Amino acid sequence: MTAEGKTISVVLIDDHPVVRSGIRMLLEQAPEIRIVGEAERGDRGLELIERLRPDVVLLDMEMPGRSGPEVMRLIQERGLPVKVLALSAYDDSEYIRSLLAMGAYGYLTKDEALDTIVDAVRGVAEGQEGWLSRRAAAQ
Amino acid sequence: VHRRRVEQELAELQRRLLDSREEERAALARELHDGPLQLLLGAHMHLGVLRSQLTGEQRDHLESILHTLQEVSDSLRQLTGELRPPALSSFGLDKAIRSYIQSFQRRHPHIQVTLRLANENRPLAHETRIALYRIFQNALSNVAQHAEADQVQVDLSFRQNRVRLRIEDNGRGFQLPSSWLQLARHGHYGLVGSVERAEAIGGRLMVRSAPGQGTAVLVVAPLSPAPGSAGSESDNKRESQ
Amino acid sequence: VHRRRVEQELAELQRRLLDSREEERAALARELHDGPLQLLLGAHMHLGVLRSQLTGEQRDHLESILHTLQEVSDSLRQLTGELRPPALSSFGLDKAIRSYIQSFQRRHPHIQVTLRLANENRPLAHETRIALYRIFQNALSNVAQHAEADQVQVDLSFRQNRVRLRIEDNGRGFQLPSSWLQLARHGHYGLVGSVERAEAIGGRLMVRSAPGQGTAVLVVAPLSPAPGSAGSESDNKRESQ
Ligand SMILES: Nc1ncnc2c1ncn2[C@@H]1O[C@H](COP(=O)(O)OP(=O)(O)OP(=O)(O)O)[C@@H](O)[C@H]1O
Ligand SMILES: Nc1ncnc2c1ncn2[C@@H]1O[C@H](COP(=O)(O)OP(=O)(O)OP(=O)(O)O)[C@@H](O)[C@H]1O
Ligand SMILES: [K+]
Ligand SMILES: [Mg+2]
Ligand SMILES: [Mg+2]
Ligand SMILES: [Mg+2]
Repeated sequence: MTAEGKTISVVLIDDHPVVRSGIRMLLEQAPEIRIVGEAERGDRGLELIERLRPDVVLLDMEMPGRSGPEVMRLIQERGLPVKVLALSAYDDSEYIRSLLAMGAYGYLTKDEALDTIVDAVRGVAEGQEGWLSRRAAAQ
Repeated sequence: VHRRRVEQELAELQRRLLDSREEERAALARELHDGPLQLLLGAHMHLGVLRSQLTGEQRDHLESILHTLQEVSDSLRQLTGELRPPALSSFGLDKAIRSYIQSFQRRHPHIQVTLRLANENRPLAHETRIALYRIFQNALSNVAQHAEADQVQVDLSFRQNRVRLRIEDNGRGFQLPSSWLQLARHGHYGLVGSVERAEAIGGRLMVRSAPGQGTAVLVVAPLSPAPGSAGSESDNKRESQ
Repeated sequence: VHRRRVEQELAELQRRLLDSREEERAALARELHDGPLQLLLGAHMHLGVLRSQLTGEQRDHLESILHTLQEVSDSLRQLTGELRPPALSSFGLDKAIRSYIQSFQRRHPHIQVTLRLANENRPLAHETRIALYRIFQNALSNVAQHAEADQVQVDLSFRQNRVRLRIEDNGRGFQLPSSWLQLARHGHYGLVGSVERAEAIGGRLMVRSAPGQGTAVLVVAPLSPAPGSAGSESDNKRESQ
């Protein structure tokens, strides 16, 4: 629960099952965070966002079919009121910058997610922008 | 006319084989990224959960293992990024060049790289983007390896439906070989490969250098290769230096 | 005469560029092997020690993480193996072929591969070995991908200072294209690349196939490429089928 006792609902979009289960376990440690939906492809993820209206989306950047940046663009185009936290295996600086410019609230590289992901999800849910992992911030 | 057609077909084949090399790199990058790298990152997260349950020495031990795994994913990430620069297809040549310069600067803090980008940004064909990016990468690594320069200027601009990319350093320069084959015979493939790439996108590569005079590599190419053809176009010659 | 020299130079350049492609693969294999793979093995050992100190659920959790990491190193090892031009000693092509067939059999137990080796064994030039090995690899992966065959016959033999390698399957076959360029235009690079490799070592590649008739790939090449030249030699034509 947040200070007001509110749950943070999260949709997780990542094509890789081991990554999804890792993130799930990391987030399960925080009692107020709830993963309400999981998708392994961008299209299905967009459906879930439209249907479930989660507070936060954890969005993988590299997926077959629609890539993370494409999903990000569609979220903006459709005006979906969700806060996007981008997740990626890459820490390419321009990639990160471009994603934030597209309206992402944060960008975490996956191996640093274990230290920051819970805080980042909480922060982003409260509307804080520019959540970057140490590595991404160093760019 | 027949001979000309044969030549054109050969040139196209050449271009497609270069594509296939780039294809192989991309496929390898995908394989590394989607297989080992994701598995590793997943395992890393699971270990993070386990760590939070441990205390004392065991926790410290796991901490240092996590560190090692971090190094593994760093090196896989770097390899993957070299094989298929992530920004290139999603965000364009200028972004990819900028990123590369940043990481180049970290590795070579004593070389000052200045980037001058065109105001306008014109859409480039995928093959053209890749070719220019590889030529650029190759020129910069030549600067690091051979030039003993402390300044590099990179220019990306557009002119009359052509893209121009120029990399110039203030280093020691070198005696230009009488033919590219000379270089290949001695095991130097970088510049030869760049010439080939430039031609494969219907463009042209020019190198200006002399001992003590620095080096400039210039590539000029159409925004997208003319379909079916792959030779350098004759009006490129105007740009020769 | 002048035109012939230009052609020869082009062919040599072509060959050297293929070498550089093989070089790039080898460098990548080395990097994967010496960096990530070694680090990973170290981490794995440390985690093994940690596991022995844990009990219950934590131990099970770590067990499954170790499993994932094992998958990571397996896939890295496999990639490395595919990239590395096999450690082919000058007599070693047959060994490399044999061990590739073994791993192919494990992956495709329903395809029976028979290997027939020459009695005599002649030393081959390094480039020739690599080229033949890649052509062979490519032919086998075509069998797995396209042929729906249940039998493959691989023959390696020597005749009058030439090496012959033949890969024949009893699968569905296909309509041969009117030119290799047709294939490349449609994104198929395997056979085109094999033709190129064969020519680069002064040899020749022939494919026989027809729908319902299986497929045979035959390469014939000199034991070592004639220095400086790289076209197919005219007396290869005798071997055409
Ligand atoms: N910017 C430069 N400054 C000085 N010398 C250069 C520069 N670029 C190239 N050269 C010279 O030209 C040669 C050929 O360069 P090229 O990139 O073709 O091959 P290489 O760098 O030696 O090897 P490879 O690129 O295949 O690893 C170099 O060996 C070097 O002597
Ligand atoms: N052994 C075979 N049996 C049946 N069809 C084959 C065989 N080998 C090749 N082919 C046919 O020839 C085509 C071209 O093969 P090639 O190896 O050049 O390209 P590919 O296998 O389609 O793609 P790539 O090798 O680039 O991944 C194949 O798509 C297939 O239709
Ligand atoms: K993923
Ligand atoms: Mg992914
Ligand atoms: Mg070089
Ligand atoms: Mg194939």
